[in-house]
Amino acid sequence: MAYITKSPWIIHYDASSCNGCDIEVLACLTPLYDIERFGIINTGNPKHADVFLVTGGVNEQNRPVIKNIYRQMPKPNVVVAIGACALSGGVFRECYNIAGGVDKLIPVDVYVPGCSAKPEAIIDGVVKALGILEKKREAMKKEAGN
Amino acid sequence: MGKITFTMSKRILKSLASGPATLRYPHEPAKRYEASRGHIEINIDDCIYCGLCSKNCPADAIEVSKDDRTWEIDRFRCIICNSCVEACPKDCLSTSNVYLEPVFSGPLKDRSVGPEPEPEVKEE
Amino acid sequence: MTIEEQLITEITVESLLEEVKTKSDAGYRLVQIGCTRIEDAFEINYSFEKDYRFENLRVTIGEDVRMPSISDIYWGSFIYENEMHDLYGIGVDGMNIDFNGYLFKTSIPHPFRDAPAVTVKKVPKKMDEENKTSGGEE
Amino acid sequence: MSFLDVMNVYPLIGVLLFIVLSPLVGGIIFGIDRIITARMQGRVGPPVLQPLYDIFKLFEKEKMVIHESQNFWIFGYLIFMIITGALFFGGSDILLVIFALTLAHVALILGAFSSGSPYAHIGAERELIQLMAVEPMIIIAAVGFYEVTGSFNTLDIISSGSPLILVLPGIFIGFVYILTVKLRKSPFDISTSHHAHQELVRGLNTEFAGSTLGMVELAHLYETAILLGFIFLFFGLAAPIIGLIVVALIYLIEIFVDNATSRVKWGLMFKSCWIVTAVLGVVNLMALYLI
Amino acid sequence: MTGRRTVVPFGPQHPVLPEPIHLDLVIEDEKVIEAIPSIGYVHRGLEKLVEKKDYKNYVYIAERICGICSFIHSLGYCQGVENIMGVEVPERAHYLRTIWSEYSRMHSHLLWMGLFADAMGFENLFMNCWRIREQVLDMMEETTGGRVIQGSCKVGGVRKDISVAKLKEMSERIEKTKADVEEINHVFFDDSTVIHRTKGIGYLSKDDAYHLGAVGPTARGCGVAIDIRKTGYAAYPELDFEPVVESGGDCYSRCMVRAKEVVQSADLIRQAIEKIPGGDIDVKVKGNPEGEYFSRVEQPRGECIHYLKGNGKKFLVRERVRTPTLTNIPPLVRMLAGCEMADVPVIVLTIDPCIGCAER
Amino acid sequence: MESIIFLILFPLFAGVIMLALPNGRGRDSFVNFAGVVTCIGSLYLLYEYFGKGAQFFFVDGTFIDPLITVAEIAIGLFIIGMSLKFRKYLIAVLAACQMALITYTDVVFEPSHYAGYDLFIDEFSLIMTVIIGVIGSLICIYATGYMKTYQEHHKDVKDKRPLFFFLMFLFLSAMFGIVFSNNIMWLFLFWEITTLCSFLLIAYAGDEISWKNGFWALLLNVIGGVAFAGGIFFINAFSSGSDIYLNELLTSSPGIALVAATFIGFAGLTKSAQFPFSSWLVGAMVAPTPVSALLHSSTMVKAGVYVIVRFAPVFEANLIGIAFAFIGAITFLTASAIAISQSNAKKVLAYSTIANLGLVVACAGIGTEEAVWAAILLIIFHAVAKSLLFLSVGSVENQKHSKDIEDMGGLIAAMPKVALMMLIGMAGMFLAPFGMLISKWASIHAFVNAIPPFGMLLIAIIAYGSGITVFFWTKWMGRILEVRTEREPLETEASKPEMRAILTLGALTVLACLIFPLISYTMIEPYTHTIYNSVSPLLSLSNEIIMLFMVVVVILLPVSLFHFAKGRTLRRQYMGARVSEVSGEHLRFLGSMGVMKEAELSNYYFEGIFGEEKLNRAGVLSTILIIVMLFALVSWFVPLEVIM
Ligand code: NFV
Ligand code: SF4
Ligand code: SF4
Ligand code: SF4
Repeated sequence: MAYITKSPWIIHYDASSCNGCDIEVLACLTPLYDIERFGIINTGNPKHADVFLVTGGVNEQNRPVIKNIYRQMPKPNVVVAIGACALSGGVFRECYNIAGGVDKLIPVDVYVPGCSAKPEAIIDGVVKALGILEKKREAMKKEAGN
Repeated sequence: MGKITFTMSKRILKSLASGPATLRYPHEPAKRYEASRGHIEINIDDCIYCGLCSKNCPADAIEVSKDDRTWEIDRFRCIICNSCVEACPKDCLSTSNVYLEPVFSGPLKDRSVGPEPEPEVKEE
Repeated sequence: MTIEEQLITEITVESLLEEVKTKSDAGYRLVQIGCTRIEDAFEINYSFEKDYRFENLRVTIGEDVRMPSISDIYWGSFIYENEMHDLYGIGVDGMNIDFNGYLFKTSIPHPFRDAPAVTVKKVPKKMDEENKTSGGEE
Repeated sequence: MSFLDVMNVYPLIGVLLFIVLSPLVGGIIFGIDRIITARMQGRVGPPVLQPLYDIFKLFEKEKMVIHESQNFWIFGYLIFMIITGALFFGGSDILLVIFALTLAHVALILGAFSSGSPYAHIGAERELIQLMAVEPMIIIAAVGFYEVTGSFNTLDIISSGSPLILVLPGIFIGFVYILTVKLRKSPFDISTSHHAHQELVRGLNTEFAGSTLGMVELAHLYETAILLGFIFLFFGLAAPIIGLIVVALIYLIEIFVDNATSRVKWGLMFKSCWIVTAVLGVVNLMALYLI
Repeated sequence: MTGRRTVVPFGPQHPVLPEPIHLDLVIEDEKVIEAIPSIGYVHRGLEKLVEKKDYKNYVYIAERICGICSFIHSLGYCQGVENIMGVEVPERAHYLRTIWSEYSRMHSHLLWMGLFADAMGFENLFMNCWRIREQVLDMMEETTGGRVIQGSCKVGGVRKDISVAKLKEMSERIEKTKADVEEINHVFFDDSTVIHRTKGIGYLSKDDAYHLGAVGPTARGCGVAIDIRKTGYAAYPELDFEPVVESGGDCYSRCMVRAKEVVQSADLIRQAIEKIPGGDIDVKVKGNPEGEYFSRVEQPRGECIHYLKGNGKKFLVRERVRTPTLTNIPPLVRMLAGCEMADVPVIVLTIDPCIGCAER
Repeated sequence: MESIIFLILFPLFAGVIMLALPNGRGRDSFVNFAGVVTCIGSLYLLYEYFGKGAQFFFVDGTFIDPLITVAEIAIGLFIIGMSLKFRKYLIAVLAACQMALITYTDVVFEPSHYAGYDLFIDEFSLIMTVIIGVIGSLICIYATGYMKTYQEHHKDVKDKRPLFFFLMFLFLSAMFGIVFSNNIMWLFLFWEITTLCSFLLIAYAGDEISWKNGFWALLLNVIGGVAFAGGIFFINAFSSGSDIYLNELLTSSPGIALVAATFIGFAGLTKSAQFPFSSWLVGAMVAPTPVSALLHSSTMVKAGVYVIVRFAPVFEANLIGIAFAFIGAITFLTASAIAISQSNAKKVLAYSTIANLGLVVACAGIGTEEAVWAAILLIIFHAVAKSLLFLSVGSVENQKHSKDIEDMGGLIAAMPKVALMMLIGMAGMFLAPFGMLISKWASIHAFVNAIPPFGMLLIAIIAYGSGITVFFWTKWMGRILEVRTEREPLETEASKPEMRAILTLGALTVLACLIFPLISYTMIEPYTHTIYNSVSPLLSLSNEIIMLFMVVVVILLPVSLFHFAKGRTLRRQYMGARVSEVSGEHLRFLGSMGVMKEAELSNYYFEGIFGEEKLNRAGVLSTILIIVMLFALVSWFVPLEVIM
């Protein structure tokens, strides 16, 4: 098994969420949910991160930011979109400044529905993402082999 | 300044003594209350396709088609606000306290198709 | 039910600075500046408070009138004035900190400038399929 | 001393053990550290081997850099950290150990500088402040050892007849004080920290990704082994069991302090380290003449 | 001599900022010479949605202005509509709103205390604050069904009632929470390293605070006693409390205000539970709003204004939310001048910025 | 002996010829020629006297001694004349005092009466010779290129290059004279020549500030000169005249030697810019860079420490020595600390020079065998590394028109060769396993055995100082390495002569690190063994092997670059995830209010803590206090012995 699934470090970006999902992501780090059990650390730095948690939808200003973070994450990496806003724009879908869900901009690997997404659901989402990480790592290895 | 106080020590010792407060999810079941809003369910049998739920949905997540007898919800849009449940005249919608599983691809739409209308209704 | 009296005084653009100065001298704090689009004009409310007395100065201006900044009197007013500029496209002269339209950078400029649409158009459903691309643009 | 001394078997075993074991031991120490920290915070915490998983993972990742030269410096950091440890556990001159340690750190700092990133830059500057803050104490500790044992060689120091701590209590405490800086523990984790949240993102380490960061972490494991070994010198073979216990205890105290304090600002860190060095270290040195 | 300046792009993505804002920090050594904040990364433009959602359903949007102060936003909005339409809300609903408001305040303040501790690099304290916060969230979820987005307020009253037994249980549990909070507060007040990071940092004078428009704990920490709860909405007129005011004007004082307010909130909840009358929890609201009103409520971060204007149609003409964070930004700009690099996160957090609110 | 005299006289004559040559290729070639000859001469000397121990030569003084007196008076008159012209009356008075003392001594005691060995050579002189000969002439060669660009850039400076080169070579000649003189009267003449030359060279640019700093240097050096003359007077007045010879003096009665050493050592303090006299060296930075390099790495200041180290055995284990050691240590600490707050590269070099000389003085003050050994090593490493640094900074200055460290950001990309040489120089200054650090290590070893508890205090000072050293050097190195965008290197980084000198010095720095054990065995240890009558080797083999091993690792490490260049993804710096762009050498990001901002980076300077003025004051006051105590000690204890 690739070690990457044992030590997925996350970076979290609040695109234009209402903070609801945002603080639930943070809550996952805290004693009640403690995702460090899975070796997860919130790095806050794209260059160290393996899992990109995005909450909130894409808007005019954060478009380059999201892309930038994604680009600066070394492979293999996965993107987890959290909450209705990040999935589709949610309740703000019709706002003039919201362009929609995160998958409009970067490929999303796991979608966590909810408004706000429950911490348990976020944990599920990250755990699911690990499987994808492993696959991506294998693919990378193969590519390097060729 | 000057003196160094370790005011946190008592709390730390307590934490050590009382053990972690962690809910060991997923080994333990998730925390759920009766009132928790997890996702919207429909008892399609009772639905009359009046569309009130759709009209009252702030996220435009519901699509009702009287002709096809379908009731469709876009799970990616739904904000689980309960508005549709309150609006439904037939009380056929309900909010379950089980949250939805994450998925690998979107959009996630649940379509319910109602039963063939009963003949007597047709007659009217 | 009414929680509190809310006084609204209509004034003109010309007397704005003077009136604001009076408020400031009387020890009021600036609570907010907010605009509303009404048919063919903008209504700008300057709200003040002192000892829980909530008072408003209201200026109604035409579409292309520029407003004077009150940031000389209330230093913190720049935040509202920039907002007014960015969202309503109302020019404000003499702001102490001018964000040049970058306080709220919106996808459409001055989104609140136009009067509200009379009919409410429902966004067509099934739109997400066609808009969805997977993969970054870079 | 002759050429043969260098080739002596005991030091060689020490060196080999150090190179092979310290990542493992260091990893487990860090793992336990993380678990205890988590428990102190009311959490469960990661598996014991987590720090090692982290390092393995880092080597699995894409090699992303700003300039290649970055890796060169970091590789140098790792190599010199290993050399430092080899010198230390090989029983050679402790001043050389200290200077090699400084060299290793300078390589790390230059690696951060060479990335040209604002955060790494500030992290590097802060790391330099830390280096400047702790250097005097370490040198004074070495001189303290010399004053008591008459030798600068770690081999002689460790085999001194009585535990050095009996005559060097001030230096011991002073050294433990700066150990917090060296271990990157709160309240002195100003240049980079194990925790994510930092005004400097990851400070010094901001621009190191993948295996580069892996090397940094690995070197840190080695460094921890060296530092704990340094503490052990205060007891030496005269009181090995007590020494080990105290080393463990000191580490526990560091964890506790890490958990019980907020990060302080550079000024306080710097000044307090120097003052502690002066008050405990220098005074202890002078006191050696009185007894 | 050429410049010795270092320019640091601080944010929008930055680990100490849970939300995106950015600052261009110009520093010399570790001293901040210039700090220009900029926002706009979370701007959604939801105020415009009043033109699309009818006034009753808009409350779902209003409560999603922010997931931290969600409940009070819905309260502020509903109160505004009720005022325009002259709806009398039942007493019990007032009390329930008050209870949830105070829970919301507790959860927001505890969240802030955690983040604040984290900004100082005090991880353990962060964890402990959030651990206590979970108790509050539990009570929220049990009574409303949502942890952070409660969705229990509506025009004309509230959606959910709380049973008598439950209320009793809550008043017991709140005592426990209060005790935990008091224990943690001790750390914030007395720990030497915390004091090192907060005392004298980010000073704002009383006059400045008042004239720059500071509100909430930011103002109260400078000795300006503004607390909109004193204007007497919901059930506050019947409850006994005095605004918490500290006169230090620095981060320490602001922290103190919030820490004390958590305890105060617990107290208010207890009082409200004691006094809560029986009866209906909502009234039927008919017709459409016509008129305007500035609905003022005290959010955790201070005075929040929902300005509503209707013209007799189903859709309001204008809703404008002036949130406390927005008005606290000018004071923040003042406080940042001349601080140290390490103080930046502490000072930024000390106004408890909620960008979701500020930008809508 | 002929080669010695040749070395003293050849640069002198070469200089005189240069005075007559016009600018242009011819003069440049002649400078090169003279430089090469001097260099070869010094190497030949090394070859000739290598392993021979101390050799003394008798010179017939009947003809030379009057000449020396005349020359001394001439220098004195010149100084007095200059200072009267510029209304520096204090200097004039002091110079007059000094002249009076010397003339009085000459006339009344007739020291030349005692025939002794006027010239000599031993391992220490030999080391100094090689330093002066090789580095000095490299600097002169470098100067041909540098001065051309300098004059082009500084149109307002009058072109006095013939004079310039004359003075440079005169300087070398005087330096040779200093290290070969056994007769202290001779030594004094050469000493005065360096004072004069440095004064003229510092004032080269001819503007107000140059004159001011030149006179300041002159003043402080004249103070030293007076002390020197006082020392000579004392020797003549209180002891048998034979003590005027260095070798006799060192072995004469401790009282005499100590007093003489104090006076002459004091002069050494002024010349080697120790606190409280350090300010002249900093001021001297107004001079063209080759001058700084010459004055501060291989000559002038080295003359100061040379005499102190010569007297080191006298200082062993007594309070006067300790006082000197403290002056050195305080200088080391204070000057290093001040260097932190400086961003002018030359000033950093200046302060670091002062600091390193402080370390040498401290070692000399301790005066044990080990200490002297460390001091000599320090002198060697400092000379190569520091001259390398000065010359590189000079070349960067010519390219970038700035001496500011902040303008050297990313230099490694723009001027890779020069930058690399600078890095080597800096590594040589403070990093294990390079030069200076070995010496620092040695000095700590030496101090632990000094008179308690002073040794411990000295160590504490060194410990703090070494932390500080790491700080200011590393941040500078970091600045050079800080490449933010890809950049094409400059086509020509420096003129050919400049490059030649820099590369040679770079190679020498590395070489010195590699062969220092050899130097130690064959030259330094024989010297200390003769002086201290001991035999034990000072450097243990195992440590040497370790150091060599480390040097080899450092040299081999860059090979790893090839590995690291493979399979990399290049990404821009983390900018808070903001929009950023690269254009040329600028890295910009989207700032507030929509403007693109440059991501500037600068080092830390901590003016508040390490401010120049504040620390200077502290350093000056404390060392003045020590000097006062020093003379109190001398007048308290010593006369008793002397009279007996
Ligand atoms: N408290 C609060 Fe809000 C509101 N209104 C505000 O700034 O948090 Ni999200
Ligand atoms: S999904 Fe809901 S809770 Fe999450 S960010 Fe969007 S509005 Fe907020
Ligand atoms: S719960 Fe709310 S968002 Fe979801 S379908 Fe019902 S009304 Fe729409
Ligand atoms: S409101 Fe109820 S009955 Fe009407 S369409 Fe919706 S689910 Fe069916």
